Amino acid sequence: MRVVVDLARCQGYAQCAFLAPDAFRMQGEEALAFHSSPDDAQRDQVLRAAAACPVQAILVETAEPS
Amino acid sequence: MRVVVDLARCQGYAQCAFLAPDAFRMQGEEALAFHSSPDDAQRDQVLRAAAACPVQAILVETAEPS
Amino acid sequence: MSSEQSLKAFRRDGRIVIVGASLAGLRAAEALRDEGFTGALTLIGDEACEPYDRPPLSKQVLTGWVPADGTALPRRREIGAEWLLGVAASGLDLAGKRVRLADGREIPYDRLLITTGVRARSWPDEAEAALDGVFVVRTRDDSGRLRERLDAGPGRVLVIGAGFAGSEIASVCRERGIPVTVAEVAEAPLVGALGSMIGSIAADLQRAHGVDLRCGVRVTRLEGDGRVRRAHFSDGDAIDAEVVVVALGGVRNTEWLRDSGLAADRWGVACDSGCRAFDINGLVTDDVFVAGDVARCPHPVYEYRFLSLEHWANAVEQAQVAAHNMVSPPTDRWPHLSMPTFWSMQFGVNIKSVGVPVMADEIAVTQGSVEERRFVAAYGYRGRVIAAVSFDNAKWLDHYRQLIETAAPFPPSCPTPDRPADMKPVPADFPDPVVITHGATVLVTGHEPSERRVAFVRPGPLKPQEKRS
Amino acid sequence: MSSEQSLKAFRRDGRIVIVGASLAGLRAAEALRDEGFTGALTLIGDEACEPYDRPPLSKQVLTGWVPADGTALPRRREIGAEWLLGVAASGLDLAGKRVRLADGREIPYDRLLITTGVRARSWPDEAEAALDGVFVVRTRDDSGRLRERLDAGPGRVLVIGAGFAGSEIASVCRERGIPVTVAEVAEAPLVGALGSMIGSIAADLQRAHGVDLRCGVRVTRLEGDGRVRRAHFSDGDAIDAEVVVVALGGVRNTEWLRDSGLAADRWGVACDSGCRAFDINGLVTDDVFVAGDVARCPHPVYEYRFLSLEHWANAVEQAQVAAHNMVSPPTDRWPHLSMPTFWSMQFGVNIKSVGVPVMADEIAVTQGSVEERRFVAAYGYRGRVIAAVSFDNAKWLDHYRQLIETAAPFPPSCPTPDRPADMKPVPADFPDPVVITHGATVLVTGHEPSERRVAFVRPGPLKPQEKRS
Repeated sequence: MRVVVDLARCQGYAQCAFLAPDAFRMQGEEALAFHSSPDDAQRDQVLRAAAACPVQAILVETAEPS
Repeated sequence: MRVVVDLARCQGYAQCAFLAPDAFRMQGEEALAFHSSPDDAQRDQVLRAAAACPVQAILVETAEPS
Repeated sequence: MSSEQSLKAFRRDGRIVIVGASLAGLRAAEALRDEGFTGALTLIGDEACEPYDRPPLSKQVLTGWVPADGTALPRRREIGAEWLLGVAASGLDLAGKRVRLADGREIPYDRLLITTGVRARSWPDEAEAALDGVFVVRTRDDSGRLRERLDAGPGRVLVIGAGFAGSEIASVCRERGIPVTVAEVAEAPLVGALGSMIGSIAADLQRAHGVDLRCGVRVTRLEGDGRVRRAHFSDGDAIDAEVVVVALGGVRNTEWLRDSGLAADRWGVACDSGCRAFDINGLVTDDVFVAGDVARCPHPVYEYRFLSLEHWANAVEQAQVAAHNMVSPPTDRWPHLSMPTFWSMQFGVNIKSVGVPVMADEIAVTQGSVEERRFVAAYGYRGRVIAAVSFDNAKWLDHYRQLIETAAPFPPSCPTPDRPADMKPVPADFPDPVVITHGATVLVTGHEPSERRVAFVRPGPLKPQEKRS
Repeated sequence: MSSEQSLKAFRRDGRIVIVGASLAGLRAAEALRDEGFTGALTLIGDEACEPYDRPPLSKQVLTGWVPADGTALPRRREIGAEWLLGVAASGLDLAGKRVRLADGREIPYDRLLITTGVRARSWPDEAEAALDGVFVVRTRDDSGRLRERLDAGPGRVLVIGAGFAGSEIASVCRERGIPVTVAEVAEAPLVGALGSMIGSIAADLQRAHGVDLRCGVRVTRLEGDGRVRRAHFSDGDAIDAEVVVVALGGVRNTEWLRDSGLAADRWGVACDSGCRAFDINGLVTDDVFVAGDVARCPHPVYEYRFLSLEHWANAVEQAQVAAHNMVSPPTDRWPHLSMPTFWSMQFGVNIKSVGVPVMADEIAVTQGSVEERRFVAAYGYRGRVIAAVSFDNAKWLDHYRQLIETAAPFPPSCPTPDRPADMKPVPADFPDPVVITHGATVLVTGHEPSERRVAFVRPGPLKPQEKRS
């Protein structure tokens, strides 16, 4: 699966890092690092993290494009 | 009659000042001063001056516009 | 209807309105007819008289040679236009394609050309500005009234501002034997347009002709009893003067466009090089064109910066380009690329420039002799020639125009044997352009790309003499 | 056909070609389909792989967390496009409406979008650049190869250039325990983007994390025997290094447009705020659009100056605006007005900026504490807030964005109780932008307005490190 975060929009609320810690990590005080291609096993966690982002900065694609 | 000179184009050749001295005067070394509404009696002189200008910088209108 | 057919119909039966009936407006109207436009043509002007030439107003008219009402512009051809004179445009409805007039009328158009130019900046204290004997010089009525006062032989004239207009008026006073004081807030005359080095030459020139030149001072107060009598300076000094000429530069006539949605502000109306106006959001419009002093146009030679030029030749040429593009298909648009050219006659010297000196970082005398006041100086910007100015040496400017247009290295070599002793470049040293970037201009509203738009911030009034000379 | 009908037909059956298959190109393609465009859509990209995200290449990929081939961009929707990948565009025929490819094919279009972005500036000495162990980081292949070398635990890495990319790569090295030297020709890291004050804070940050930071020096020579071994500096010093990362900024991919007649040069492709490209004469075109890193777009908040932005969020938003305008009537054009926003993670600190710092004349710390490296600084330009930067304090940037968009006075007051001890503004002090205005660009040909046109001057090559870091 594929993930990208609009870090211009990200405010460092860290909801994603709590909900899907294998795909989203805080670095230092407020910087977010994300995995661009997390394992499909994390699908539900990642989708939950994307839905929970207060500024909707996370875009996820679960299916490969045609 | 009406006269205007494009002084951006004028190079100070002074032909007009020789041919129609009542309508065109040199000021200092190379600056041209012109009369915007010379007397109709000078018509021929002014037209000759306009025709003689090497850079065609003189525009003359002899008839009043409608 | 295809776009080809609709252009054809527009050229035959369309309505073109030109707001601004001076040099650029008239020349555009003539060019539209040259181009074959046979539709309805309307010219709107706030002055009651037909278009006239302005440069003589600060020269030949004041010397008394040419009457103030004798500078009407010759016509290049019949234009068959409807003239709405003596009434100002007061607003523009871009969506409804109508110009609103001050008398309430609304004039519909298919395509619009804006040529409203500039007016004189008036003295900021209204009561002092209203004193009898205080003048600006922009219209033929201004010039005619001032000339009458000069005819009467005043004891002293005070000129406030030593830009080109102020310097020319001071020159006329000296030519007529009238004592004149010139007050300039900058360090020298012409310094805002031509930089420090030329400014100091211009200062010497004025003093050599008997001008009481006072630089680095502001006029703090005009004193009078109905008529102006006395002027006070920021250095504590004061002088008696019967006539005061306020020559503080021009103000672009864009107020009537304030709420129109065009990119129109105190620096003019922005347009692309095809003279199509930008709207306030930076989008190029299709049916609104601009030309002359009021236009701000990007110039490829100057890094596509938007240039506002108050130059006679620029108005003529931009009008021609705008007119062509108004009635031509998109594939046949012309760019307005003329090299800025300016001239001034003062104190017997012909000063002429080509290019954009104010962008320069360096200047070097490249021909002739400064002492003899017969020379050419070139302006450089990051190692390239970008402008030149001549004192009684105008015939060489075309050479420098070519250097500019071919991005020649600065300093250029001297093309003649009259090589000056010292050609070393010095800093161009232009004063801080206070007015040009003064205050807030726009603010952005909306969040999504579909709704984000720009609105103007209404700036506060200018402070006295806070301007470029 | 009326223009309405022809737009409808274009939306249904037209051909749109997008040159540049990275972030901006992909997002534009998706937006075109969102807008209802059902015609033929072609994406041309010089890399063989589908669009991927670049910011992780200098961060998560180098740390080893994310594989280099694992940053493909998620799709927002199906786009039903023809992909021409692994082949570069080599030319553009504006009149014939065709894109030429390097393999000789010609791709016709009705409307074109240019999103060719930037590439890494390579080390100027070709033989040295070819040494094994010398890297740039722009593509996923670059990043993957560098990561392998870092995995091997080199004795020392030399990073040339301390802009954002160079600083981030140095940060990764320290995070991985690898000794790293950073050489920067300017006085401090980030100084070209954020000015002297922030630069000196960034320098402290690097040194506190064990970086051997050398400022004010150039790398004069890379020495090696097939593999790079040693680097020599302009101050006479030299170091051993097994890996050299050249981080000298980006070069806009406009060479393929050189003879196309568009206003495309080393600073990008100029466009109006509706993303319509300017031609070389300054005329806005109707069928060619630009978005992303390669676009230069006038921003009303910044005096309609043309801004080139290499920002992720700018690419996304500009792509959306361009796509909308490509398939919408002239009366429904959107302006691209987004406020520039940039971020960088380095040495554990989240650096984020809003606005255009490089235009500033002053800077003042307005919130927090520089010593604790948790603060906001505002940038001023002639008395107005025009930008802000935060170190670990990003949540306040939206507040500063509003200050910028409403042209608030500078220095702004502190919105929180954590007011810094000293808020006094200091000069912004950006280094001279050497490259930005380097050399000749255009020359003018022709005399009459009908024939006057602009042509590009082919500039000489850049000298080593003559660039903004």
